[in-house]
Amino acid sequence: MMLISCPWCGPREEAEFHYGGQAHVSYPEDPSALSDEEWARFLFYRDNPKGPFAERWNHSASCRRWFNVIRDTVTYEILAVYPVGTPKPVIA
Amino acid sequence: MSTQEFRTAQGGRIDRSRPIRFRFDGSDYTGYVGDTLASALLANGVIQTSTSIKFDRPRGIFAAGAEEPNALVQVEAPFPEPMLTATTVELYDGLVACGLGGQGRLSPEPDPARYDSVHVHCDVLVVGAGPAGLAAAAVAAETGARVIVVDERPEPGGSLLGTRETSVLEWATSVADRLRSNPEVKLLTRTTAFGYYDDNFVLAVERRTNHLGAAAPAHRSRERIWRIRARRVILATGAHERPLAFNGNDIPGVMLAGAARTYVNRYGVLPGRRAVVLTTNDSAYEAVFDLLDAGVEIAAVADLRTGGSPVWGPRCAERGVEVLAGYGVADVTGADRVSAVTLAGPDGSRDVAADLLLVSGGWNPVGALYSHAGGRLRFDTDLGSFVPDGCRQAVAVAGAAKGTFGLAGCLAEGAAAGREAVEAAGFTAPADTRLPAADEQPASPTAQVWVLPGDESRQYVDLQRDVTVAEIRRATGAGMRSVEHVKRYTTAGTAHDQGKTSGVLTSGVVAHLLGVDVGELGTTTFRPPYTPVSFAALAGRDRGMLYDPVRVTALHPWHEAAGALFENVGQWKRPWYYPRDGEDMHAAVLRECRAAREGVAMMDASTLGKIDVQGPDAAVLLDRLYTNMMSTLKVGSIRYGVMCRADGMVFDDGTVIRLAEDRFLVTTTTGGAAAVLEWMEDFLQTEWPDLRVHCTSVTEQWATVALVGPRSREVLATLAPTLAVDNASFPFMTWRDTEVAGIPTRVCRISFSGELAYELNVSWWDALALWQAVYDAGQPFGITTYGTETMHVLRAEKGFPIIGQDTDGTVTPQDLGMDWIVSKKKADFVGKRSFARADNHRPDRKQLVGLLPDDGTTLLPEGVHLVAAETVATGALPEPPVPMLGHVTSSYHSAALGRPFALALIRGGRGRIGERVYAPLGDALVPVTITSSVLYDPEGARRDG
Amino acid sequence: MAEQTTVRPTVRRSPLALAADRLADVAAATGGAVSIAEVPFLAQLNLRLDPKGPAADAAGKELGVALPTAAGVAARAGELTIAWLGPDEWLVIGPAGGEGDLEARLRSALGTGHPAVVDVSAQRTVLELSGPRVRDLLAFGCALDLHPRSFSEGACAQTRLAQAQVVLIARESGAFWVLVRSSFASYLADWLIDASVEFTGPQA
Amino acid sequence: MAGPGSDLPDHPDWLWRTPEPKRSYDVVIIGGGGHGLATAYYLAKNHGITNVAVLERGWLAGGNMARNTTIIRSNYLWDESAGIYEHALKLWEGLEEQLDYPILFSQRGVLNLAHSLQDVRDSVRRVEANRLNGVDAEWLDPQQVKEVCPIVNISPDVRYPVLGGTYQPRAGIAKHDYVAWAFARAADAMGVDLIQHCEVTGIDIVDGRAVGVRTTRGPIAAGKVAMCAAGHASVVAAMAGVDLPVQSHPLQALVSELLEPVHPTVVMSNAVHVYVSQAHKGELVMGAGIDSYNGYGQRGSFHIIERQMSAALELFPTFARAHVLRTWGGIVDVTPDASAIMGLTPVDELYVNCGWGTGGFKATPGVGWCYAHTIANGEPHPLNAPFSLERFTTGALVDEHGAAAVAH
Repeated sequence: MMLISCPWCGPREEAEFHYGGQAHVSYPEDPSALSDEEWARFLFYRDNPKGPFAERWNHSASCRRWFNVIRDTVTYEILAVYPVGTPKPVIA
Repeated sequence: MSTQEFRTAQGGRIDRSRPIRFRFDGSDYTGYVGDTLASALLANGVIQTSTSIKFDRPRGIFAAGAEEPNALVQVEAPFPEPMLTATTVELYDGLVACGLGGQGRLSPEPDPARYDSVHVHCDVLVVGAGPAGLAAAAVAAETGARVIVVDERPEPGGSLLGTRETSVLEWATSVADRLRSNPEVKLLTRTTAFGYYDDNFVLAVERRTNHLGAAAPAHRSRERIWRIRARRVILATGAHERPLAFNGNDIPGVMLAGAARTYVNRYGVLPGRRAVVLTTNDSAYEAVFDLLDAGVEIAAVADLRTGGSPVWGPRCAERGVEVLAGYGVADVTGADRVSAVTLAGPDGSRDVAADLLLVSGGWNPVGALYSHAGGRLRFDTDLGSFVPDGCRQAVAVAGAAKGTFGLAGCLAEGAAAGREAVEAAGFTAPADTRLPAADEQPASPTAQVWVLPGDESRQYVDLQRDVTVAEIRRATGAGMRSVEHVKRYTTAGTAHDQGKTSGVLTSGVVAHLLGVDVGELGTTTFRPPYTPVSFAALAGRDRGMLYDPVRVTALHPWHEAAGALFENVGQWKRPWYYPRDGEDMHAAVLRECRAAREGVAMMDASTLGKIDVQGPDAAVLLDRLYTNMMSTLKVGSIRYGVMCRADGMVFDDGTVIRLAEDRFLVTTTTGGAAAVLEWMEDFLQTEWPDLRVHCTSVTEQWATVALVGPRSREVLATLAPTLAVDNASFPFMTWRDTEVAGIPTRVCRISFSGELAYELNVSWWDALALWQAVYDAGQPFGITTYGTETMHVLRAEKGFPIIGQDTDGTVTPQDLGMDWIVSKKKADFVGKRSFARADNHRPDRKQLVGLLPDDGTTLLPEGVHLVAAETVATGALPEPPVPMLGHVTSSYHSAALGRPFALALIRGGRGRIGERVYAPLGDALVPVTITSSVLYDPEGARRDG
Repeated sequence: MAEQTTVRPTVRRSPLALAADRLADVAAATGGAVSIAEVPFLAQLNLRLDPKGPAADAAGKELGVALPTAAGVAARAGELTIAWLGPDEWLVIGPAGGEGDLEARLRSALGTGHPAVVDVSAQRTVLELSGPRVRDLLAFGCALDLHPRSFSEGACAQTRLAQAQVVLIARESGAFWVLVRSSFASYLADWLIDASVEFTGPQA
Repeated sequence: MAGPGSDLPDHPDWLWRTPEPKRSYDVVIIGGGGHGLATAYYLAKNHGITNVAVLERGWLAGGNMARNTTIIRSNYLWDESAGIYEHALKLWEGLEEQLDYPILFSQRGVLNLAHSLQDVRDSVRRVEANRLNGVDAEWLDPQQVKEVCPIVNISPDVRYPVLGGTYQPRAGIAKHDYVAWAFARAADAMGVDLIQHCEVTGIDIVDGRAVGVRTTRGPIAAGKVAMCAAGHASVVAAMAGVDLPVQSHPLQALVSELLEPVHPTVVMSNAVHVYVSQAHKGELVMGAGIDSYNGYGQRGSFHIIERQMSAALELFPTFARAHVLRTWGGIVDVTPDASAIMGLTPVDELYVNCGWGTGGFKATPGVGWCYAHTIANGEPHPLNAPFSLERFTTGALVDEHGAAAVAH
């Protein structure tokens, strides 16, 4: 049971959150301009790194805010938490 | 009733004034409060508790704690519990148990006990209340920090309990008392920390009533899971003594030296009368002297170190104990119990008569929790064991768990760890720490030995799995090079004790046989739980009706009183149908349908999800999420809408009510409410933060009563005198705020049945009053309540799909024949792009159609598949695989059609209307004709009444 | 329509009306260790607005206390409690029957800046828990640190209690308000009653 | 008499060599799990290709093969899935003889329970599809469920009563290590080099063609490179610049102490998220739902296990005082449509097999058979043709979760 620091509510148990997968994947400006391949990439292809991963979480059991987290997918250590719309912090 | 002939005259921490009667393997015995089953058996001269799983060899009590590999027992009374270690089962009156060689037995009777779990937070968690743990806790507790101490034993003291360190024990007792009286401290005994998870989340199980036997109070949970979130953790989990592999090392009477010491000192029990001791280190000598003083004859000490023990050698001489330096055990004689030991060394070999053989092959720090936490272990060649070597979590290790075996060292290390932890947690540690004086023996180095010379087929490595050195040699001979492979090849370390005593020995033997360094080889992985935890404890309170929340509407009590049968829809309980006396479901549903089509009927529709969407850009948001246009909806009007996921597949549907220019009320499916709201928030927060919109769930603010049928207008009119109900004033797909039966109500003219119908929305609090009023007012019209089954039939007759029943995540709006709801005007909406993918243009996509069984009587089972006429041209099914056209998604008897009908997803279905296909039912092929999905009132003449 | 709502206790039924007796029995059964009672029909408004915008100040003036901007704070103003639910979301709780008037007042006070006011009075019901063991009772199902050091009077949180989503508010004299969705209320009541059994006999 | 478990057949006295890697092989298989070993075996057996190396970063079959709950069944919904899983099941039925190894394949049947009316619809749909696809399957009512597994609680008075279940009599379990080792021994005997503790650090590509790999034990040239890395599929494919639509998640399982036989079959329930069998020695082997987040940690979160125990006791009250002896986690690679990916990649002579999620073990022989064919012929076997990468572009998915087809 990870302890995830909601930027608004503070540290809460993982069970209060919903996972949202890779962060920084935005809905295309004009989907109709995309080729099938490009659209397929948006729909189905996400990074799956072994190590630090920028991902989305939603504090569904509390403030319902979506936010971003950089988490190590091996140690599950949370390296950074940052609001949606802000750039991905650089992890040393 | 046997007497306790192996009980010492005095001493031990048992209460000799409180005898206990118990039964083991059919014989009655007595013991004392404070005994374990194992100590009480030993007191009665019983050392063999079972026979081994594979070779059926006698096996005896080998250890004195949780690491016991042999003495597995089945508790029979007061309630059956499989596979416990006799060394950890506290004795209580009426205990009935038997030895266990192989499999435990579960009770067919339901377990009457309660179980629970509790969340707890602390600044410092100390695992283990031995000298190191107590020293740490004492320091931490003084600072006002919130401290939790857990220990698996019934009383604090840890390894001290098995010693004669009376002064330190007194200190331990006083520390424990101070901890107990400190409101910010929890001292939990009988509590095993069994798992160490991310972010210092430690799970512990407390055994709260077991030791009370039949006297356990019913209101108290039998076992409790403590979910501990600690800022800092100190592991003072001690060490387990390690056995050695030698001939006959599995015969009852062979026992860990430290265990024998514990039996004598803690329980006042002599594990034997005449003992031989085999050791690689100094610790066994402590046992020698404790046993001597208790009256056990020490026949000889075989010290595998050629130089023996400089410290202890002379002392033994003083007491006339013979020490054979450089000697080992060549063999052990005895069938059910050790009778003699053959010692071999530089000056040859000799047989020594004995009924007890004490063994110490060194000590293994207990590294399980540390490993769970992600900590690394390294092999310390001086200690000859694996020790902690770094962990990313906020944890420290102290005492024997760190490889510090001297008492003074443990105390100092514990205190230092406690100080460090509270300081790190932001408290100020006391200037000085008073620790008891402990005279520490200068220990001479341990000899690193795993296997003694002999017959490998009689040298046991894992007693519980009957794994010998010979079997391990067979594994390495077969090509196995990793410990994990050897473990799986031999099953060593996979038994109930998960290799607590055998694990490191196995690695040592493998290293020995392969001629590699044991440090390089490593051990197998430690996994939670540290000791076995009962299923029931983990399930806790989430059992029976509390397994998952039951969600009910405000009208639920009324439905129950009306004798409704209920359907689980997600977590909701919804009325399924309302059988009258003697009615089966078929009859009840036909009656309910008829009422809705011919008279008037009512249903509780409160479970539909409802979301209040307001803000200047509300319409823009809805335009982007729904496939159809919502911005053109007029205030006062209602529109049906469908949402797709980005992949173009239908995700949810419902109605959209425009309350004001900048305010909508969106309804979702019963199951989709939470997902749709989270989805809206997702887009608003992450994609379109510029949109000025707020979404709020009002699912339980509003209760909804569907009033359906040609006579519903009359019923409404009687209840809402001020409301103009004629079709012109109150047209289809519009809403009005009014009072119904004096209750503020939002009346929507929506129909999910094709009939004239209204949805009456009131405050959840007013639901019952409204429902009762409608029910009463409807009596003259024969108003009938109906449930989900009838609702499904009515909508199916009209070809309205149920998302999740007629769709399965692979269906587009076009597949449902809803091209009309897919806006051509909008530049984009979620899912639009996917419609252009190649697969969405296949002519043979599955499309929703109607089906009519040709015989007019057969009800097709939902889920049955359809095959084309040419496929069964021979009149029978061909050999599989049989090409399938699609399957039946919904199927009902229709009162209105006077026959059964179905909806189905069929390849190129709309192009096949009129075609005859076949449904294989058992051995029969039922001919059915494909029709439009709208079978009732296709021209929609009835919705205005 | 919410604007016109008036209290009609004779016909209204709160979500836990039928559980009232069973909840009341808990105090006796536990020798006063915990008491549980529903506080029905309280006015509840969900407020969404920009905490930095003019609407926030206007709301503060109208309610008689500034909207709490710190997480986990429930402000009090006379009979009103304003609980922080999120960075731009509050729950205003007032006396029974006041929701219509309160919503009207707020709507007129807030003006532009697209604030959202939604009457959610019936969305959740309120349970009041009190007694010396109330924190222990909650700890059976709530993962938050409820120690007085970290959760004292005036603290609030949206979280999970057992398997229900709740709003938890620490009230005066060690009491708690637990706000639970109406459809989950009877589940939570059953859970609380079951959990309180631990306190019905001699304690270990 | 000797205790239970003593009747488990011993492993043979000889299993496999520990060879040094050669400079070059016709085929290099990345990943020495069940799929990699079975592929090597069928390459040698069916296609006479024996100059093959299986490269394993750890110890053979130490990943999901050593961590799964060994359930074998073929009752999948869609034709494509039923095709390959049923082919696998037919191979399972002859595997013990074929490999001359006691893999303890026990066709004790698998029950998939239904707890809601929609579960029932989906179950019947699957059973009917199975029958037409030649997969043995039946729909059982609650009483029949109890006849197959007497300890299942079919009382209507529980939170989610059992409304029935689907039953595949030919399904069952096998002993995972035995299976992997049987393939390994047979492949080794035919000349395949099984190289352990050899981690691939790069894939060499020349003119769009895979020509070899770099490893912690030096470079190895290869005529063909076949990826078989399950949970690490993305990591390995990335070395070749190939992106895969898979996400790696933790999947947890646990085992109890040895218990007297109480559970004669395999019971799975999606609605309450648990699956249970009683293994040969008497231990209960159980799995739960997948942890929601991406993870390579081979461990998950404990509340998943607690939930699983609640579910288990709902179905099997008699388990109350059984004990959890050990928990562990695997890494499952999951695709958007919960179906596998097997076939060619944008890189010539680089092949991909991944995305088996929770279904990898039961597919092992089928994967080996079809993947070997794909590698040997440079084109997919008809059975794995539908599981191409292209489907994600065309939209022709094989959506196994959509229709509530049972996972695991």
